[in-house]
Amino acid sequence: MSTIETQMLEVSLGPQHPSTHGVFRMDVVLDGEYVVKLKPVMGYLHRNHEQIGEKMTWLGSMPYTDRLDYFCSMTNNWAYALSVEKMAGIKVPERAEYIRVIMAELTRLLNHACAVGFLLSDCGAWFTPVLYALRERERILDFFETVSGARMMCNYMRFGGVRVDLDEQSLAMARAIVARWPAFLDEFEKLMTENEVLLARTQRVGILPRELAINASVSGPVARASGVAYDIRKVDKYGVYDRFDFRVPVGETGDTFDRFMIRILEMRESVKILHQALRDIPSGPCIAPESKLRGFKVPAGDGYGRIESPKGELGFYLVSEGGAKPYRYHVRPPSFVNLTILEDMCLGHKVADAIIILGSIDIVLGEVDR
Amino acid sequence: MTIVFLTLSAITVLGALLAVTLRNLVHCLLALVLFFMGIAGHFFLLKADFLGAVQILIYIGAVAVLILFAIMLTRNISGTEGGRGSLGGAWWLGVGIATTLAGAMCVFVRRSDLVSKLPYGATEEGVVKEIGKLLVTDWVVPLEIMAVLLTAALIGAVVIALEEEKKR
Amino acid sequence: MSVPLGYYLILGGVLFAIGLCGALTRKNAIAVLMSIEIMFNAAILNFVVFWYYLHNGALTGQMFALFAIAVAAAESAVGLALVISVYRHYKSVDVNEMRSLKG
Amino acid sequence: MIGKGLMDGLVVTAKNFVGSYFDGNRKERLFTYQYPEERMPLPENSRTFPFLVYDGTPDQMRCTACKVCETECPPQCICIVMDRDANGKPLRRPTVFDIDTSVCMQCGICVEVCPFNAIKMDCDFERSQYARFDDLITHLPTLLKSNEYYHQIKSAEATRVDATRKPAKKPAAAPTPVKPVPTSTDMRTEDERQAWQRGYQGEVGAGEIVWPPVVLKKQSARTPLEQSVSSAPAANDVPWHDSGIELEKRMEMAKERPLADKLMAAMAQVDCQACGYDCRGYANALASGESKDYSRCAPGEEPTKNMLEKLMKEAGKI
Amino acid sequence: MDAIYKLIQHYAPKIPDLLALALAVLLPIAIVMGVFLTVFALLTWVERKALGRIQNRRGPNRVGPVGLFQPVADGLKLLTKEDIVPAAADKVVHFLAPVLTVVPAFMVLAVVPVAKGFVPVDLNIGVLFALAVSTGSVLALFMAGWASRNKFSLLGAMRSVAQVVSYEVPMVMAAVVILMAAGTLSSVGIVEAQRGLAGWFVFKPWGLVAFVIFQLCAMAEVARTPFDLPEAESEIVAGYHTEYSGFKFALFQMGEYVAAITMGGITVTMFLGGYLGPGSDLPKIGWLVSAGWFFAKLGIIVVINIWARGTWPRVRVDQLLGFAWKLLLPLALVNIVAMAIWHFASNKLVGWGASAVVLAVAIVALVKINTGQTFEKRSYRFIS
Repeated sequence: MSTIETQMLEVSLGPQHPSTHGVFRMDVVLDGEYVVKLKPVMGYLHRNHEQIGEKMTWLGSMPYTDRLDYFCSMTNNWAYALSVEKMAGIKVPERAEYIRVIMAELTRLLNHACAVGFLLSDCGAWFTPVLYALRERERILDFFETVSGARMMCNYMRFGGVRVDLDEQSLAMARAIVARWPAFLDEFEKLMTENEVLLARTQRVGILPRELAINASVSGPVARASGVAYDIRKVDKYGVYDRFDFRVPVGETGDTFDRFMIRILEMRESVKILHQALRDIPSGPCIAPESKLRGFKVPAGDGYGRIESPKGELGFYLVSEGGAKPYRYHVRPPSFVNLTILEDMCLGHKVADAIIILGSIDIVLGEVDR
Repeated sequence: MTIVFLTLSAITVLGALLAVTLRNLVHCLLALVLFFMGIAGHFFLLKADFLGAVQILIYIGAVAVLILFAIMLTRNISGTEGGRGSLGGAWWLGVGIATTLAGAMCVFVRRSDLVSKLPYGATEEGVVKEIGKLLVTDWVVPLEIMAVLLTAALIGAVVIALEEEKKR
Repeated sequence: MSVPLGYYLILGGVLFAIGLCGALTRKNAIAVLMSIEIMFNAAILNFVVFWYYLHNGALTGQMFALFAIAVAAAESAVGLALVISVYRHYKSVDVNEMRSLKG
Repeated sequence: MIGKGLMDGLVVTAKNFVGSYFDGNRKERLFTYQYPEERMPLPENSRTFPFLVYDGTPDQMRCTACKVCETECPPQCICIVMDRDANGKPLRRPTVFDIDTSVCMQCGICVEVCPFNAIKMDCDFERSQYARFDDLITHLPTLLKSNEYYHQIKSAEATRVDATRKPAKKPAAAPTPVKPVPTSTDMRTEDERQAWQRGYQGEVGAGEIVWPPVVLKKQSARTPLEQSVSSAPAANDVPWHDSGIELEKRMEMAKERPLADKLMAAMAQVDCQACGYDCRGYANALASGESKDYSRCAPGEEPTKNMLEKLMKEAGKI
Repeated sequence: MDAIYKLIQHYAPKIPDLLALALAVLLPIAIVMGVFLTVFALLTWVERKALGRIQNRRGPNRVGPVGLFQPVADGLKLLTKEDIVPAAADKVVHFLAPVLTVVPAFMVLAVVPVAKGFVPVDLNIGVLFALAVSTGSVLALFMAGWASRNKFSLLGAMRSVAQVVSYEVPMVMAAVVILMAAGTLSSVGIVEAQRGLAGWFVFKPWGLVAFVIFQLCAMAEVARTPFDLPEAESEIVAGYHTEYSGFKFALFQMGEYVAAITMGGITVTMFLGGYLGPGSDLPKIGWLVSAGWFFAKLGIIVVINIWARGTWPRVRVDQLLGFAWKLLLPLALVNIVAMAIWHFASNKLVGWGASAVVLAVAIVALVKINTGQTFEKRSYRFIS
């Protein structure tokens, strides 16, 4: 690097910036094009989520969880429902568990497709990949709307099951989506994964060492790209995940390219899970009979429910006094935790790299700022 | 032709004057570019098209950019020179010397018998070809020396600019 | 139609004087270099002018101008490298502050 | 081979380019809808804002103003005032039913909790308005939609609902002529409206701005009472189980009864299940100590709550 | 120009001399400006439409039939927009920059032979002039970025300066080969040198290599994807024109697109035989046919640009400069050698073979050197 001591350039990337994935700000100090200091500034989208959760009834918080990671409302619902069910000791019927798996894996598909799409958009691929991803995502959203009534804010799960049962028609719809997906992935991979420009841009850029990933409690695809074989679907075996045959891809280098590839490989595994779930889905009730909507109370105590959301470990820590509202309501958002290592990954790289590293972490500001 | 000459000369002199008087270095540079453009225009007027193009290519495309980078590397980004005046202490001396020189030159030119000389009918046809031929025949030794000089300058510039790093 | 040679010579002289004036009065080393470029160009203009007015089918004037341009480019490259090098030592490009000859 | 990836990408984009012109199925590639001309077919479950269903005439609305939805609505965007006749007798239907669509987050929880299948989710999403506040508040006349409309937008669901509903029992209020339905805006003075807007815009603590301010009006409308004796035939067991009887009167009736009955008499007597029970069940739950929360009777509002608190204190339950 | 002057004098001898001269000067300028501004407007539409279709969108389709009047609507909208100048900006420079961006782009047009016998000015240093003048835009871009007093603008401006200066070198070196082959710098002369069956320079091994280098450099010069770093919207918002709005912004866009078109025009002239093509020499309608050929070839270049923009990601700034200096420049130099071999070879076939072999070896070697450790083949573990 140059030894000419030039004036450092302090640039505030965001909150109004095309590629900060929302209202996020990075205070970057640049030496020429090199990042010498980076401070993530968040909180622009803070909406008191946890406080609202403590003022709401148990059920009333469910639609609010949709707004956490607004790409993946299904998994947010599930994580919240899971922790409440743990505390209240509600047994979820089998069919509901299968429906939840289907919804969660579809959410994973759409989230990963869009995440890699936006990552490529950050690389400068002028929206082509992201629009292909949106094209496929549209089908999943159509499915979600058919089932739950809303495309993104699904508010679908309830304590002890799901709100609406899947009829044969919607199951066929889901099967059609899943059957199409590998073709889309092939097209997508052909478009990008061997592109020399992309390889040059992403390989060996933003390396996250395994130790740092563990120390910073990073989770999800970001951690797995760094070689941390940690997937809550395998660790906790929550729901009925122990019945499915699927593998978890783990990278070695932990650079941006690995994070990109891990997502694509995970999508292929998700398709596998979906095939099995759609084949094996049993009949029965979709919600536990003892679950009730009004006057729902949770016995005093606390509970932590976590699931493998597309972005990482999403957990809800709840404390109940036995009343109609939680005493404490805390969210462990994966995006927020994964974002903490941004500076370590960006230092010494260029501005352009910082942008794609941020893109490769795959954050959603609704979840970071809560 | 006189009109064109006068216009171009006005542009050139204006550019030069601004380049040496403006306080902001970047403004100076832009004025200098105006000056270069004026000179290139003169070259075109003098039927030296090739030189005009070379002037644009090298002075505007290379030298100006080089100066630009030097400014950017040594000053703060707005390019202002700071609180102190841009002129040295003995600026009146410099202005005096320059004025004297200009006056003297004008006087000498007026006295010379070349003053009212009119041009030969120079054409631009085939000049480029001719220059090319001359460069590799009669002028081949200067050309080679020039090549060596440019290489030396290149290496020298790199070495000078990088010497600090070696010391560390 | 054409202007006589004297006009050009006076133009060249004036430009050279302006350049000299700048070179003598400016404090900033880069500004000094820019002034020197002006002087160079005044000289190159004269080469071309003399070629245009006094040539006898020979291209010597143009060739000289060409080489002068090349030399000027080399000069500016080295000069600016020196300026940057000096800036590193003194944290300034003020020619008045460059008094020491030691490296 | 360097460059293969680049060329592959070009092939893919070229395929998409050509495909967008020649692909038979338009949904395959050009997946956008040209909105004002084409519309997406909305699935039956799709939901936007709630509306109220009535059978037959708008007067026969299913809503009983039980305020369950008002209580359960997560962002608190519903405001209900129960209608009363000239004597102040509750009519088991709302006189004010406002939904602030600028606050509503379309979660559909009001639909799920409604015990009477009265509130349903609409599919109409073209609700843009010029004004920021008042135009976005939908009032009872706009909210009321016929059962036919409900069948029209969500036929399967509506049929299912009709099947579960008891054969339409004619409401007792049938003889009273339908009076123009007031809205909360009508009931507010201009000052109150402005105060509410100020409060809404975030001037917290700028005075005692009550949300919703209509409550003030309503209570003043209720106080001058010359209580006529209820003509309703009293049930043998629980003679006070009629929402038309005033609270004091009901307490009078249950004076000699055990705690559970006294508690029950304090309830609003609409069996709305907002508390999670019917009136009897809630009273029993409070009496037996199963529940200590005496604030759950939504239709009864403050008087009931105060009365319950008093009773519970007297009994040493809290 | 002279031809028009003579024509005017011939058909309307009564017109005063000065007026005839002015007409002779202004008429071609008007024609060229008119034609190329139309092409520019059309190009913005074509680009948006094609990118839309590439991305499974529809592109503009509201204004006029298939959105054909979209450029007009855009222009009107930009004209009526408020012109915002940042408070801290250097007002004069900020104002001059967009104007100066357009000037070089249009100046290059002066030497592009659009049709047979129609070139605004047939300079005998045509190509050199075009290459020299197109450099001028770099200062305008720098002025824009610097005068805006915005750090994104400045970053974009410095990137743009570094990029244009770097790519200028291999570009000129690639052009040298053509000049060697044609033996002239005149653009018409170069076109005429490509007569004959497969006479276009792109059909020669050295010509092909030079074409690729030149095309890449041209894309970099006018900042098209994958070299659009000066205005990389995902990194530095809009680069040097972040702080511009309204008509000044439109001028930037115009400068950029016209530069892209003229660069394409120069490429067509130098490598694809310019206006040459079957029927371009026909007596009466030759000028029309040749203009058709020219614009058809220009269309191909434009389509390549758009296609690349819709497909490829953008390179990073160090890779961009490395690509120019470490790969394109040496290759261009080797290309000159290959051209010399071709030129001095005893017969055509030997020349073909020898130059092709030299180039192939050079390309393979340079690619090997440059991409030694860059691209890794990754494998992933699977935990089940």
